[in-house]
Amino acid sequence: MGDGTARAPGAAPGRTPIVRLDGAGRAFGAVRALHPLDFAVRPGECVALVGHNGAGKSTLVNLVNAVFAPSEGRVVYPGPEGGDGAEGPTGARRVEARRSAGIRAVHQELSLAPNLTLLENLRIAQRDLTGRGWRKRAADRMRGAFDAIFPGHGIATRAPVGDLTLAERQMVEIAMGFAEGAEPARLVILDEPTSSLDASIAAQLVAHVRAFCAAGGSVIFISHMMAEVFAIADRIAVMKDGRITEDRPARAFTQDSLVAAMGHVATEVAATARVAPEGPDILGPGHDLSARAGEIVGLAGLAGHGQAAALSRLYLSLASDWGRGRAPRAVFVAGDRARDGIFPLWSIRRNVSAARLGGLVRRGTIDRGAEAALAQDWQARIGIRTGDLSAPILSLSGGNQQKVLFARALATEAPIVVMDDPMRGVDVGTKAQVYEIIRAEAEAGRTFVWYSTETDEIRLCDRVFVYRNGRIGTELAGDAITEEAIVANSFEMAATA
Amino acid sequence: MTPRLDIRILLPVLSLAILLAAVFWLQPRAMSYLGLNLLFNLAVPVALATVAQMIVIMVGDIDLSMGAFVSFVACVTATLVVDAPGLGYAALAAAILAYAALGALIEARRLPAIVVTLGMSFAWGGLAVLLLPSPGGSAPGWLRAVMTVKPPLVPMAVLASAAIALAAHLVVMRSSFGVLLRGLGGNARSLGRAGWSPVALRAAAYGLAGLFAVLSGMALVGLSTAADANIALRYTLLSIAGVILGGGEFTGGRVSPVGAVIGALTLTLAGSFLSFLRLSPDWQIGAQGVILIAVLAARLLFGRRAR
Amino acid sequence: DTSDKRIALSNNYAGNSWRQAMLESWEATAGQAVSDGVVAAADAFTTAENQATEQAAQIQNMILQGYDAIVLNAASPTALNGAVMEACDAGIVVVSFDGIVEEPCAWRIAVDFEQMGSDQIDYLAGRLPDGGDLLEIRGLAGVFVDDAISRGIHDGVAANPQFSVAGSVNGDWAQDVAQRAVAGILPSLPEIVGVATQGGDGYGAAQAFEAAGRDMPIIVLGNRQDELQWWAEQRDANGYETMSVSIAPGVSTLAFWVAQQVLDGAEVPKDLTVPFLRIDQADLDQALETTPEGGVANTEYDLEAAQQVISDASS
Amino acid sequence: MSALLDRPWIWAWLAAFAAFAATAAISQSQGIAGLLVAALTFSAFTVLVGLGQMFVITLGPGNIDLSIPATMTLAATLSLKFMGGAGALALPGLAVALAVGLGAGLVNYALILLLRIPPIIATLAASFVYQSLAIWSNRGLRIKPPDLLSDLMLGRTLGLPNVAYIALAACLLAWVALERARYGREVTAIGQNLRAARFAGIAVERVRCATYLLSAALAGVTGFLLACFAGGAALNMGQEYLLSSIAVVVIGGSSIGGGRSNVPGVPAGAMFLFLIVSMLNSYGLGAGVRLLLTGVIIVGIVALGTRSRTAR
Ligand SMILES: Nc1ncnc2c1ncn2[C@@H]1O[C@H](COP(=O)(O)OP(=O)(O)OP(=O)(O)O)[C@@H](O)[C@H]1O
Ligand SMILES: Nc1ncnc2c1ncn2[C@@H]1O[C@H](COP(=O)(O)OP(=O)(O)OP(=O)(O)O)[C@@H](O)[C@H]1O
Ligand SMILES: [Mg+2]
Ligand SMILES: [Mg+2]
Repeated sequence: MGDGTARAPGAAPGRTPIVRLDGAGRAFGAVRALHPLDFAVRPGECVALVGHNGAGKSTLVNLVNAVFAPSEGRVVYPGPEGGDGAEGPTGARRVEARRSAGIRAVHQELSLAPNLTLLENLRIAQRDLTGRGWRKRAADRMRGAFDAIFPGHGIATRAPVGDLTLAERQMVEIAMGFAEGAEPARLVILDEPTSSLDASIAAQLVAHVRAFCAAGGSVIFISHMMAEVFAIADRIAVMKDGRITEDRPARAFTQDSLVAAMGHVATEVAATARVAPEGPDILGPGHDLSARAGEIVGLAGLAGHGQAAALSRLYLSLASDWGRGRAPRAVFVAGDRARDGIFPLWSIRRNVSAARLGGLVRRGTIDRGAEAALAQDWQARIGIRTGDLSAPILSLSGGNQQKVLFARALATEAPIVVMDDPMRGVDVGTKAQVYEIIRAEAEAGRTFVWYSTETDEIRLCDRVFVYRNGRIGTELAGDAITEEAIVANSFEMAATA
Repeated sequence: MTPRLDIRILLPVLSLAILLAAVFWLQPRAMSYLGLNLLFNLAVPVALATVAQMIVIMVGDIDLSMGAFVSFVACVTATLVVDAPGLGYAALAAAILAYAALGALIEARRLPAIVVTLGMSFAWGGLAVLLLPSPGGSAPGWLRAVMTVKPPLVPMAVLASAAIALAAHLVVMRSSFGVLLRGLGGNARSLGRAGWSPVALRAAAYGLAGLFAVLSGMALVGLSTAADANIALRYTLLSIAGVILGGGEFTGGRVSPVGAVIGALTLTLAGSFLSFLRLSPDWQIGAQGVILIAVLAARLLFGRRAR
Repeated sequence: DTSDKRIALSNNYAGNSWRQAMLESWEATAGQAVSDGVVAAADAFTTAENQATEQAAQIQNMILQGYDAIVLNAASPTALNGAVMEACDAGIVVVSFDGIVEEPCAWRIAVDFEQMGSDQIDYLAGRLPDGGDLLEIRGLAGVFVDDAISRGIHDGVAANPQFSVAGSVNGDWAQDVAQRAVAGILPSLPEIVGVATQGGDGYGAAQAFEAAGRDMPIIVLGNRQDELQWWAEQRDANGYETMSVSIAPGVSTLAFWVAQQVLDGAEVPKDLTVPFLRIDQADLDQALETTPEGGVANTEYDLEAAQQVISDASS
Repeated sequence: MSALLDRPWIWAWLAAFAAFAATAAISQSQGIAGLLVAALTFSAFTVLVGLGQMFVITLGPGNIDLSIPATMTLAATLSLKFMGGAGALALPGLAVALAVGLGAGLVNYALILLLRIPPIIATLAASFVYQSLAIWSNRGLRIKPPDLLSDLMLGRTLGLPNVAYIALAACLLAWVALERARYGREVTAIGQNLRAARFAGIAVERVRCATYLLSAALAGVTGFLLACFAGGAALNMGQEYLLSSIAVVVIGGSSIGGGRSNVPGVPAGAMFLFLIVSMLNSYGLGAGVRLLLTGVIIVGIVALGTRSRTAR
């Protein structure tokens, strides 16, 4: 049991922690999400949590954030004056203690109320926004946060948050996390905050976090992006199978040693050059996009410049709401899982087979043996971490849910795979696996249309369309696909130059 | 205001205006102080019930007991409130508390509200029959006076509708408390994470709905001067239709109080419009359906996308 | 002279055969009166569901439309008082029938529903001197007519202590609802000798008794053609005897003439009573002949018959 | 046992049995069989429309078919008028009822799809039109069904009512459709997440269309059967099926929010609704108390039967 115990962290050992886990662990029924462990965060620390999908990162921060109670051990919030601290046994008191300790969270699964405006969402997070003129106070706080973190990205304060793009919603949540309030933010938890942000905005966030920590604030940062981890963290905790296996200052790791510590083999992305396939466009007329059989086509550009819309247009034109042809022409891999992908009441198995029902029908009913075999096959191929495919899909960690969506699409025979930033929240090791699968499928003649916010992924493509203001600005192919070219073409200036 | 918010409220306003124009054209006599009052005074209780239904829909539920509850309140108002005012008002307060308790029960046990309210519609109906096995009772004097007051210039019905819309708008859309209630419909989990008690909030929402429904029943008695156990059964569907006509949606806490009141007025007016058309009795019922469809289909003109 | 007067019919429900027969009687009589130039218009209006609130709105619209008289079959005797008062204030003649209103300014053409109930028991007492257990089928809970007939039935039973009501169900005046309710309660009931009903539900009760394999009691019927048909079949097969009673849908025509007479300046008492339409064993064949297939036994009034009713009431 | 208690429909069955036992306790011994037969007979009609409603409700929040009563009335009126009591036209008469149902379903769905009207309101509005059509076509006159059909509907086979066999067959078919067939998977997927269903390649509109057609067709056929059973069509014959078709689905443990339904709960809910009224009638309670208790018991069952499941 004691093997997960944290060593004294490198930074500021003398100061009182903002939060301390004393042998705290968490189990969901028979599933052990987090083994009992000790962990603490002190003022001014910027801790990164890394680990494979399902390692327990979200569970750990959910304990810190009082979303649920530990199954054993204690979560303590020692007061700012270094008092003995409070531990709330009941839900409301736990949350209250967490809140008065100045702990805020930006969740992996976005937690805004889509029908409310940005200010109204802030009102829910900050209890002191009541009485006369609360809207004005809320507006001041939000504007302050936006100016500090994402200068130049003012977002409409009157529109319901649901009308914003995924990236904008993520920015709103981040801004809310750092916004001024009755209890100032002392520790902000960022659970994969950059997963839907493009590079430039992610860079703004990284800069802000560094400034925040330098001024004495603390951050727990979860990401599968190694570059960001090294850019932000001064301390890195590595998690594996519900335990913290290493917890050391960031400078003690190199990129390779960190990946190795997470239990992955470091793979060189895009090591081997591919021969781009030749042939006619198979998407048909009526699209700005074109793709050849066996080609991997990338959609790039700043987030929210029309890529997602172009993707769903493309997909919906290839798939009908009416027809039930023998085999669908295209399948879709959703990035916004909860909105576009998951069937929340279903088991993992049923979620995997959902796009292939036609192929599973024998004599009018679904062949459940074949279905189970299909799911098992893909569990093995793509590494879905679960002991029981009959378990509800929501019992999986975020990254593993994403793998299910991948399996769902690849399990069909559709010649075109449309992917909407599908690696959101997928861990490094799995990414490498999925890249392999994509390449192999492409070699076998499948076409991939792939929108991504990661430049690394775009570089895997044979051809790239860079979007700007809802339209294709530039088309890049072969060796011309470089980080510099994509970034440069993403901005208006480059286009006119 | 963003364009989207504008459309949400613009559409109900336009439907009402067009219908009103059609009514005036068919029946110029309606274009007077007396005429407007006759057209709209029965819309006042409907508007109150619609606001109550809107609050329930706003937190993600549907209330199938609205009509039965308003009937029950009408029975209490026409009997107990007249005969034993102390007991009567206590009963009305208890009814509001019962609504709040239902809300708490629904949240705490995660019950489907539609079934609970379906069951409660029988219960309220039973209580109403027990109170008034046969129609009767009378309106409290002050209530009758309030509902038949003749203010200068603008008829009571129009003033009352405006007041209801304004009050509901302030409570639901502007106050910081209303934000919490709408948040409950939008994302109950994030409220829980922020330390709010969903049970208390749902109880509050239902209590507020109960308050408006009680006002509806009282207003109805003030107009009709008496009650019976079936007097307002139609309010259930009427209030749901009113919320939707007013731009509300069944899920996600997207509603508009002003729209809901306008929706209630539109529905009432649609009935008058049909009367003035003088259709054959065979088709009078069907025409109500057609006009409901026509008004809702107008939303297409505004190019609302499917979800 | 009423040739420039306009009369409206406000009807609160159209969903059963009785109401349809009522509307047809109205159409026939009032339509004739219009083409004869007796009145200028006689429009019928009906609302979708049996709801006082909707009907109140309908009456208010009629006020706006400037009708001279409103003939009214009311959803509730009290809930329309507000609207009726407004109509009277606007100088409109209001005549209510069948479902009458309490508001004193209106005329009432009433049926003595209580007597309709007690007459059933009197009939049963004549047929069954030894008494026994009865089943009561009521209408829609909370409605005035249901309460009145039921009160009459229970008064009748009180006056004839050899009878007792062993069970009571609500049939909502719909025969499938009645059939369902009776089938559900029958297993728990002792031998039933008679069934007191409110109309529209006798045939359903008979079906339920038949399905349960119980002895057929004396079921008081409600003038529907299918009830009369069944009765005739039973009579021919095994000499079954009973009676049938209900209010005639044609009373709407009486109300029409009363409104016309009031508009004409005639002195008409505010409260008129019409006899209900009763069919006994002897009248069965004749009633069957005059009742349309699938309809309701009916009597319609012409002007003389209406004037007769008025002068009877005045004296 | 605990696995059985986890079934969402078990509470409806327990409640139905309890109501049956309570009524049987004060019945004569030969009446108990009669009660059972009556319960099977009358719940059969509720089951038929309830199954259609169940599939509609499975489609997700806001999907409820309020046109069932009017469709029943219209189909029954037109088909009985068509047959005019002639036994030879029995099958064509059934076809007429089915066609009327399908027509109503198509109209309902067209309103939902083309005019984007929320289903609850669309089916409500359409039902007024159907009601008018029924009034216009026959002015409430009651036409007798052919003797052949009424004998069939009233008859029994092996001691149990024929209509109960029809309902049982419908339940079995519905169970296969929901639990084993592709259609059931697609309906439940749509009910959980419509967008995800589209993106998973499910022919969403085709399934929704089929579901509204199914519900209306079942309503049409049920109207036909009920009219044959009751000796004619009446304008108000469908009225009580408005609430009861919804009630049996949700009392039976299906989720009103869609995506999670079960077939065994529907007959249980239907039996319960019949038996609870019988029980309260048999105990001699007045209409007020009876309504009150019915309501309290329904809320009680739901409170007992709804467990907070894995995730909301
Ligand atoms: N509600 C739940 N019920 C059952 N098991 C759960 C639940 N939530 C999490 N788990 C399990 O706990 C483990 C840890 O999950 P967690 O979400 O903490 O992973 P993570 O490290 O955040 O992964 P990712 O990088 O994919 O977000 C996983 O095996 C997951 O399946
Ligand atoms: N194809 C299959 N092969 C082996 N076992 C199965 C298969 N399908 C279902 N089972 C098992 O049968 C049991 C009963 O299944 P049930 O009918 O309740 O749902 P299900 O169809 O399995 O749904 P799910 O796939 O969501 O678990 C479960 O334990 C399930 O794991
Ligand atoms: Mg996670
Ligand atoms: Mg990303």
